[in-house]
Amino acid sequence: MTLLSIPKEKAKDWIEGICFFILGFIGALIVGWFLFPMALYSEHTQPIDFNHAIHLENVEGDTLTEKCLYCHEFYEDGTFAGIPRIEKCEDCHDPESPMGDSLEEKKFLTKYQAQEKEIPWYHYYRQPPCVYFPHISHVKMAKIACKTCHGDHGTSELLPVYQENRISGYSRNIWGKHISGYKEHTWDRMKMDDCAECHTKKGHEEFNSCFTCHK
Amino acid sequence: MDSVLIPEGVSRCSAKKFFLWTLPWILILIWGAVSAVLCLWKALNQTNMSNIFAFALWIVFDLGLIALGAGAFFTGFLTYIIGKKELKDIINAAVIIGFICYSGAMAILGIDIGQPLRGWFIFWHANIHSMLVEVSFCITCYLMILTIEFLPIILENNKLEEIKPARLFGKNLHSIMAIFAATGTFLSFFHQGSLGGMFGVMYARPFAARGGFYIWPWTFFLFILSAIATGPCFTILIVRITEKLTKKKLVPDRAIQFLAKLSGILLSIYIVLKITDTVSWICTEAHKAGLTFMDFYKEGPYGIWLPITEIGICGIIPAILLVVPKFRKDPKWLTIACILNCIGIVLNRFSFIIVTLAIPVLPFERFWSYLPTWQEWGIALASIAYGVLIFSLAYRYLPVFPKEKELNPIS
Amino acid sequence: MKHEHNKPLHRYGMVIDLDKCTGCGTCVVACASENNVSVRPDESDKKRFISWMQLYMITNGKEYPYTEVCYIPRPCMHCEEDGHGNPHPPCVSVCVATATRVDINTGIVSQIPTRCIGCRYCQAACPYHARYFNWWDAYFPKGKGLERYLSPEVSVRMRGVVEKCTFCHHRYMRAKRKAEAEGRRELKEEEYITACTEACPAGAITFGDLNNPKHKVSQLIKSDRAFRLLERLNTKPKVYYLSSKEWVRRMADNYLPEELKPVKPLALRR
Amino acid sequence: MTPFSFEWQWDIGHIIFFGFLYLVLTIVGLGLSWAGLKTVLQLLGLMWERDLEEH
Repeated sequence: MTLLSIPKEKAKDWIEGICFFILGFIGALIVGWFLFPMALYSEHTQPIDFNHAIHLENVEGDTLTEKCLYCHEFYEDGTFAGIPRIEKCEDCHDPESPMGDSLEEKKFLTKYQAQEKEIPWYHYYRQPPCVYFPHISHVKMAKIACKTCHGDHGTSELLPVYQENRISGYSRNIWGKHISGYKEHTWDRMKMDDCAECHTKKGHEEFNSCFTCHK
Repeated sequence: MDSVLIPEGVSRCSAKKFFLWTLPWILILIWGAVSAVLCLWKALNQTNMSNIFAFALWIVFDLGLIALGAGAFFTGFLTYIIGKKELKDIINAAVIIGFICYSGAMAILGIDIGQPLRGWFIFWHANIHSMLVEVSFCITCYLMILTIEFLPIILENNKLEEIKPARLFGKNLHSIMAIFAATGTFLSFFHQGSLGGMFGVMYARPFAARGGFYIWPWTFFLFILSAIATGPCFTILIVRITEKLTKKKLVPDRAIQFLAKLSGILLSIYIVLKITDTVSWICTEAHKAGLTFMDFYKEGPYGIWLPITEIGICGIIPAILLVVPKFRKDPKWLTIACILNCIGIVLNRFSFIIVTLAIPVLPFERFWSYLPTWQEWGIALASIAYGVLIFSLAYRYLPVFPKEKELNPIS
Repeated sequence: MKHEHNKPLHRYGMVIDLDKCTGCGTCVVACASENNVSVRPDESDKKRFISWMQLYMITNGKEYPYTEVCYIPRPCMHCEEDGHGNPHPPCVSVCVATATRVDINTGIVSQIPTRCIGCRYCQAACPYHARYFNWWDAYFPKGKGLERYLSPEVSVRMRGVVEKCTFCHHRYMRAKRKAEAEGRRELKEEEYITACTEACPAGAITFGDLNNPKHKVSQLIKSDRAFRLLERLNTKPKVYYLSSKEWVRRMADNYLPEELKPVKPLALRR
Repeated sequence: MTPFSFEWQWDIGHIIFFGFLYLVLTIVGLGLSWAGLKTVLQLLGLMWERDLEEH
């Protein structure tokens, strides 16, 4: 007795059943891939639409890393500045003579610089408070390019919308763009496994010791 | 009222009477639920556990329940693998008791850990060198198997049997029970052992530390042996209580006698080994740590009465009662032996948990006392109330005792 | 894990001179403020409080005027063996979720609060009571600005997890960061010391690498006055104590009655 | 933990430990599926038999 011996009057039920299954399957995919991420992440636009590409052209530096370090600098004790404060911007941007006629620059000069107010950036790459990440060990000692972890962020013309996990409060860049956790590039995700993967690949398994990255 | 659910050919008390019987147990369950909510919501400061008594009443209940629940795996092993036919009359009861003990213990553990939401870390980030990981792996898997073993019994219920898929599924599941029983035996064997190992490997705690064989300290083997020696006794005890309450004979004597005899033999071997272990521990581990036997029993209420009661009164005496046929065949002596045996094993677990932590190792550390709060008692006792309820429900609505009809014909 | 059985590169350790210790408690306070240790409205509950560095007071039990007192500050011992010959402390092998390990770079016993599930097995395994459970949510008195004084270098622990002394590991990372900014990989002896070492007004605490014979700690532990707590358990602590008093050294361990020979005064070599 | 996790080590302990865990889970899973599948087949089989009888 095989499935082929299904009587004709039963065949209609089978077709209906299969249709319902396909519909349900597609429905589940829509929920999982689109509706769930929408519900999970809240979206915020940055206070200023910063153009990394233009800045990269105009700062000094021989290599790309050096250019990045012009603004995202290291302090003397080796700590990393992260997103620069407005005094760093003031090195170049003068309220008397703006560098261009961009609206975003005007916004910076009037809204923040004139009032001596820090720009409330959203941090795409801020790790949870239990994580310790020394940029200097990676950039200076291991000579890893910024792109390896941050992707094309440094050459982008527009800032992406900041997405925050409503439950954990962390940026979506940490979990990764794909809700499934799928990873194509080194910069797609910033989870513990990604740190460990790179450490292992580079033959530094001793850095997979817990206290290397946890505090 | 609920007569459609009651198995055919047996008599049960009225629904009202049954409800009145469950009422006190339900009240205890509510007490437990309130405690559980408090502990989960306000954290473990609701208990009297402390940095000194990191394990306390709950772990005693956990280990006690799991040891007493060992009847399930051992009886299952004897029934399905060895093929002891007479045990078919008691296997259902043993499985249900096992299920109750394990699920109750798991529920307590879920509240006992500080971050219950991280419970899955045990599996995902497992440290395979930890005995507790072995315990968790085995208990979780074994609870699954106990559920599978329990399922066909549930599906044999009058009403559920009318549903054809359920009936067929139950029968099919039952037909491959030997596979599950074998897996369960393997799992249960290892976690009973690793529960003992958990304490034996605390090498810096001289009261618990033991030498051993390869990676297993002697407590590993002693815990297995004591569990299989006591588990059947607990099953007998529960059957006895059920018989007393229902005023019926439920299990033929040959099943009970077989288990009792086996229990007696195992208990005798265990007691001999336990005494050997204690003596060798005094001479090696304790001696090396600079401590004499009496140093362990001078703090607070944890006096020398503990080992005397555990090994002597609740070990040697029940072993004799169970081994000598004259006593074993007398229902009164059998019951006393079972009770003593169960108390003995709980005392053994109690000493390993509480006394290990209570006696300070640092010479200048003071002794701290510990008394559980009502929240701790609530959760601990709720596990018993839960067990009574499940077993009562099972007895009322499921054909737990296959020989009940035969032994109690309705005139 | 692969490196677990290898010897760590460095073995940071501590020597506490009990002859110098006055029992002032500065190390305790310095440790708590350095490491964001939560306080409670009632700190007198010593069974459930948190103090990575705990101060014990012991006496020789004699009547006045022969009474002598000694204070023993007790951080985590950062043991090297579990007492059974295995190359990890008693607490590490028992941890279910790999939340505590021996750091291969420093020999420090790490504790990761975000990994800890709060089973407290490690507390049961530690004979020194060096591990503390968070029985309450972290509490920093509100409206008094204490939150603003939290160190960003040490994460604040949540309730339901175990925490312990880390030899101020963040200070090691800080020193390493600075060294790397200067293009060095190795640290100098004085670059990395714990908060208690720095704070001790009597200079009773010395900190350094036991693997480095040039470090002061490696020389101090060879002293006749040196001993460790519960040495018989064979947990090989990396915290050493110095005392010239025989009764103090005796109090550090358990002895069988036949081993209690008359106390022999130790000749002080100064 | 799976062999793809960075915490995984190819040592005897991990292989034995997780080998047994996954083996047990497989046995439980296969056992349940077998019973389920047999039930479904029995149900379908009985149905067809009845249908055939009617024809």
